[in-house]
Amino acid sequence: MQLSRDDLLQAYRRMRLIREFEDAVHDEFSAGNIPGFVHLYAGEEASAVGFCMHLDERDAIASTHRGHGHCIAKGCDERAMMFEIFGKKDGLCGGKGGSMHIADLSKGMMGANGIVGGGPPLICGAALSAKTLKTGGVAIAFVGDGGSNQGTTFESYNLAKVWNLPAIFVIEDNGYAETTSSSWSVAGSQVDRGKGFGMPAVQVDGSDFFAVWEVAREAIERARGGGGPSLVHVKCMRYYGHFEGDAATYKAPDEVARYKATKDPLMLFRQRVTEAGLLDGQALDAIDREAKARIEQCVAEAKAAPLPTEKDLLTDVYTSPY
Amino acid sequence: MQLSRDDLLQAYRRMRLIREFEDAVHDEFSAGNIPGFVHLYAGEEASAVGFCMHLDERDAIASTHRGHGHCIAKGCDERAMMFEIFGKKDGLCGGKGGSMHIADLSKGMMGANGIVGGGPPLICGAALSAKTLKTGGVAIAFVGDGGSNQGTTFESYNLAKVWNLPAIFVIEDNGYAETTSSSWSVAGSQVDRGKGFGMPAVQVDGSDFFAVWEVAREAIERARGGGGPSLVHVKCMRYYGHFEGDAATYKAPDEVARYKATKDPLMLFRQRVTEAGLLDGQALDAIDREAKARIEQCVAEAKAAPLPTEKDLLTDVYTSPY
Amino acid sequence: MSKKTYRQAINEALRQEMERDERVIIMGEDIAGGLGSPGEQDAWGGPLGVTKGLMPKFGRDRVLDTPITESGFIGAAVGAAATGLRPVAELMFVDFFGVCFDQIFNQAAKFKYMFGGKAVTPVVIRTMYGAGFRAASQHSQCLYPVFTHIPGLKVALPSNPYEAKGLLIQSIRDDDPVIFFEHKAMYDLEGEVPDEPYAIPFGEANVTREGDDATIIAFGRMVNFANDVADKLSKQGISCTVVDPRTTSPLDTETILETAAETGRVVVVDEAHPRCNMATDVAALIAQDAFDKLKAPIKMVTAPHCPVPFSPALEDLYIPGPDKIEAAVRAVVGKAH
Amino acid sequence: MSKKTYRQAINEALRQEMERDERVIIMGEDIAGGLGSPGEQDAWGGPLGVTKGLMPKFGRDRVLDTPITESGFIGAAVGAAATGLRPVAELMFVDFFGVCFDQIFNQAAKFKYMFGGKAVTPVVIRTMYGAGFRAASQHSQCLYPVFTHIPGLKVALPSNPYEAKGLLIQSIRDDDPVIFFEHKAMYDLEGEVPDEPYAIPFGEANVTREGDDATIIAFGRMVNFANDVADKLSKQGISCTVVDPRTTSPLDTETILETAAETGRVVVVDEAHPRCNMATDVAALIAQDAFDKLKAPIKMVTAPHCPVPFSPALEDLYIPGPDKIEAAVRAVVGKAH
Ligand SMILES: Cc1ncc(C[n+]2csc(CCOP(=O)(O)OP(=O)(O)O)c2C)c(N)n1
Ligand SMILES: Cc1ncc(C[n+]2csc(CCOP(=O)(O)OP(=O)(O)O)c2C)c(N)n1
Ligand SMILES: [Mg+2]
Ligand SMILES: [Mg+2]
Repeated sequence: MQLSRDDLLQAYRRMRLIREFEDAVHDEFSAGNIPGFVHLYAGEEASAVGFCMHLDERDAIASTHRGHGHCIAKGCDERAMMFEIFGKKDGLCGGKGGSMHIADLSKGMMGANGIVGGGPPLICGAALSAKTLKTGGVAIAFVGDGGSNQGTTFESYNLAKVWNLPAIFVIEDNGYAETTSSSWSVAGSQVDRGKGFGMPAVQVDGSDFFAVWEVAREAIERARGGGGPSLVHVKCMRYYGHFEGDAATYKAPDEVARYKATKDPLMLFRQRVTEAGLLDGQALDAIDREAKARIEQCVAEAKAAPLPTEKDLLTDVYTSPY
Repeated sequence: MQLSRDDLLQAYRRMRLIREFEDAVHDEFSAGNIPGFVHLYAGEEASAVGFCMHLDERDAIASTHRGHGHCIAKGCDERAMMFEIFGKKDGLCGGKGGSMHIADLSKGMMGANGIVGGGPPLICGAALSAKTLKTGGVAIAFVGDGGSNQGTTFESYNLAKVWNLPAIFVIEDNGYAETTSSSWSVAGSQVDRGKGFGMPAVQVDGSDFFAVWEVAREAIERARGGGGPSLVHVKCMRYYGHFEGDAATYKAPDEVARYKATKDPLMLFRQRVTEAGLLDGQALDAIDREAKARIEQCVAEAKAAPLPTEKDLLTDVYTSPY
Repeated sequence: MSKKTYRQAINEALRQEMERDERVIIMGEDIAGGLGSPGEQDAWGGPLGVTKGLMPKFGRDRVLDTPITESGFIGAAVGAAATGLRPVAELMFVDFFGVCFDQIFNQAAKFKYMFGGKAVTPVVIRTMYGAGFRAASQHSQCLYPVFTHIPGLKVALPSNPYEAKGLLIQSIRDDDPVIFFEHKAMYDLEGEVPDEPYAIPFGEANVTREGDDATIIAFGRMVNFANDVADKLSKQGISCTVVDPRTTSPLDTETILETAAETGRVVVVDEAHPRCNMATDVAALIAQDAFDKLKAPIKMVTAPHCPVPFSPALEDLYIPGPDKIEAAVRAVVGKAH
Repeated sequence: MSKKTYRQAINEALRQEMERDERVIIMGEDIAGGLGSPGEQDAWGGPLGVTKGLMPKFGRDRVLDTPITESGFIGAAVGAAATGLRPVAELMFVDFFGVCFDQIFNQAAKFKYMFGGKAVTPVVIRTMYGAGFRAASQHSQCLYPVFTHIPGLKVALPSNPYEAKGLLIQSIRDDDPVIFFEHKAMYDLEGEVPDEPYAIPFGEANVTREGDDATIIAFGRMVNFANDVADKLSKQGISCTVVDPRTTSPLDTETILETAAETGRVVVVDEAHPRCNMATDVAALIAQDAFDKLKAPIKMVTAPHCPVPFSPALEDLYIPGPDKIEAAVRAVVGKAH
């Protein structure tokens, strides 16, 4: 174990912040306060945080339509994120992007993406920048099980390998692409596919932060050391519907409840660190309270914040003169 | 060996016809009589013929930009093909398609394709038709080593597998995509990639007609029997440049000459069948002469044939009223 | 005849055509739903429920859920169409065409021509378009101008439930590749729709209002805005003709030119991005072929040249709504009114 | 200043910008060639030799050959542009955009807007377009109208070697995604090209001929045909203004409207498919904003609504050549001449 006490607190704080953020967005959406297509990451926190704990400002990630968790894990400001999701002028993207395009390039977060499979090629580019500019950076594409079938994803595997890029492909397999089971849609296996492209590839249990953290460490170290790309297949569970409004009737009735009761990543983390005497329950409780308060504050402020106006409509289309 | 004497004669005839066709097109192009982008199949004959010998009118194939060989192997009329390549009105496609789009759907030949990776999705469709209409047909996509990296190809592997389609993907690896070596551009291996999608996948020596014919038989029988898709990796050699006009300086100077001397598929076929006493040299010589005469006649007629005219320009855009 | 929503009209067209012709199959991501999953099957019937009920009726052999591989399955639909089936594939949002357009514009659209007439490719691609859903830049575009640009494709833009059913049935019976655009903000729109199957021929515009002062040519959802504006203005003494071309390819140039000539004052309304779009297409047509009848500059009402913004505050400004159409009509009819 | 071909002008622009700025890299299929192969390296320098010599000079770290994975490497160029490099990617033929357009139009074009202004994506995509090469339907299209349609993209269409060098340098220095269209039939065209680097600003049209009787607005290769026609007609007493907009996005609407107003008789020439193309875009603009100055119907000269045929006999009829342009000019100037 190479995680310091601070690391552990940080990991738990990030995961809890994601959970609170998503729960709050769910409530606000249900109350009719948030418009559009919103996809929540609750349940998958250990994946985003397990990987992003190893990253710093040299590194880039590309996310999916289910991007809030990756944003928070990579250090985006949760307040500006909440503003964004409410479509407010001071949102992380000025209210122009919304949940599906939430991004902060200054933090190396290259965006949630409305296009399934949109991220992997971009990450090859970020990895190419790191390699060419010799920054020592790595780049990670988070991809869903559904996105793992998109041609762009496979092309990126091959490109990353033949260019020997510091890239990592993280397949977050929550069992479903919308309503469709990954047990049906994914022929072969993620690990065998990765190996078919000559990449190291492993599967890991996404409920276990420590297991994720460890495979992430290996893959990221390999990439940083010039050892090229890897694939990691993370098995996990999403707690809410595909998008807000989806009742997820295609799942087994007790599927999510059973997972929450036995495999919730935050719960398992707490168990593990308290049983091992690494952190005490009170420190974790404090984080829980802080995170809850912080998100409540973000929501309250986001609701009160001003909307963009007509003069914002046509800005930000081009950088150079048009 | 389940090939009858007639089968053997037929196989040799088809291969020889392809070789003569391509040599003639090469000469005519060099003489400035044929315009456009022309890609020749000479050297790879055993692949097209080894597979197409197992096919009949229920079956479909999709080809690549290097399509003449697949056309002839699937039974397209070589005279109309030659007319097409000369851009004549009575060409297989009325002169509108040319070498890169040569096709005859009535023969199950779904077209050469100017788009690398264009064929595999189409073949999933032909296989779906066969499955849905219960024709017993199978569908084969021929793909180059370069095309094997295109996202559309990988998507088709997955789709064929999850839909359990009677589809076969034949990777014709002639070592190069234009100037770029497949030893560089293809990460991992074709066979491992196929297996990564849960498909049976094998490699075969494309200079050996009999070896190709045998793996083709297996894959096609499996598909016809409802056993789903397969991948076959055929190692082969193209004798001419990437397209006509390319001097192929990126190859080793003696690469093609050595292959021709030791591994030419027609030469090896002849050796094998004569040594085994299955056919005598005279029968093969007769085929050689016939093929040569036939192609000479095609060229002569194509040259003399009329061009399309203004009234042909706007026909064939739509089928139903526009 | 009974009141049906746009969603129901589309569903009914699919059902009736699948009943009529066994070769009609449909495919797309989650168009049934629940495949391989332990819970409810036909769980969604498409992300907005348009194809709900078809899988239970026709079975999974004719209602095919797909992996997320648009090139793969749309190409498969094209290949199947060229080999005997009549597939209707769903490209969930037209914004996704960038991952699969090759199979549409280089393959399906060109087979007939490239193969010298010896191909028939009766494939339909149903797809959602348009703004108003707070779905942001990658799920709100129109993009039908891009498809209209391509020879070999046909493009239908139904403006209400009646048009939706009739045009979809024609799309399926048509022997050419047809792109059928469904505006996501119209699924709940109701209208009278005959229960029996009927086909609306392509390339025949529908004149929804007749007037003397100006001609409004509008596309898709915009037809409804144009009708509203015409109704409002007619009470104020400005009478407008409204033309719904129904299909952008083929385009009923005759009706457009005639109705433009009748009033001499033309407004073209297009929700798409403003450059190289249907507004320019129709305005240019008129400027070339009915120029002598024009009494005023042609006015185009379109979205501005920017991506579709997420924030409702901005998206509402983005959409070319009734106010902008009304202003344009007032501008072309001039001081007189 | 010395005579250079269009090919050389492009090569020189790339070389000079790569010398100037280490962040400029180039990538594409066989843009060097021979990678992994036993024979000659830099074997091709692109399929038509445009990038020849750059790899030996700048090495394989800055001149990257790619596998045939356009989504992959064009997306990588976009991602690299968003993270500090200034990549110039080659999409060999624009006809291939259908396998990778998402990375261009949904990613590169929209980053800036979707991310609230906090992205800069200085990527250039060089691509070949146009008919005349007997390359048939899938290697001969123009398609720049599709790119012009998309907000967030810029589109350059150099009409000769001088324009090619100056516009490419501007493309590379520009901070927005630029699609740079090279007409494959112009690579051997010669012209005077300064040896030193220079940038031609976007959105500034070039008036290549001045006249009183008609205004011809033409794009890309068509500018040369238009110049030839103008020269021929001037000897016959018909004097034409010829406008080369140079970029279709941004478009120099001011010069177009002014020159259209000056003669009142307009011909727009566009090699692209006729629907929703630049001819309609410009004709509509004029019909809206310079209507009162028009003395005759606007004429559009474009390719017909069909795929590009292979046979030279047909392709020559397909291309909107000088004859058609001349006929259109004669038609707009009318009997008088
Ligand atoms: C190219 C493309 N195709 C389809 C969609 C519609 N879509 C959005 S999310 C989704 C399912 C994605 O599943 P997965 O990759 O497993 O991610 P998850 O939602 O499970 O996190 C689909 C089909 C899209 N946005 N983009
Ligand atoms: C989508 C696309 N990208 C690039 C090209 C240009 N191109 C034509 S053939 C070719 C090489 C193909 O190599 P391979 O698949 O190995 O086939 P081979 O030529 O060796 O038979 C390339 C890059 C194309 N036609 N289509
Ligand atoms: Mg999933
Ligand atoms: Mg090859």
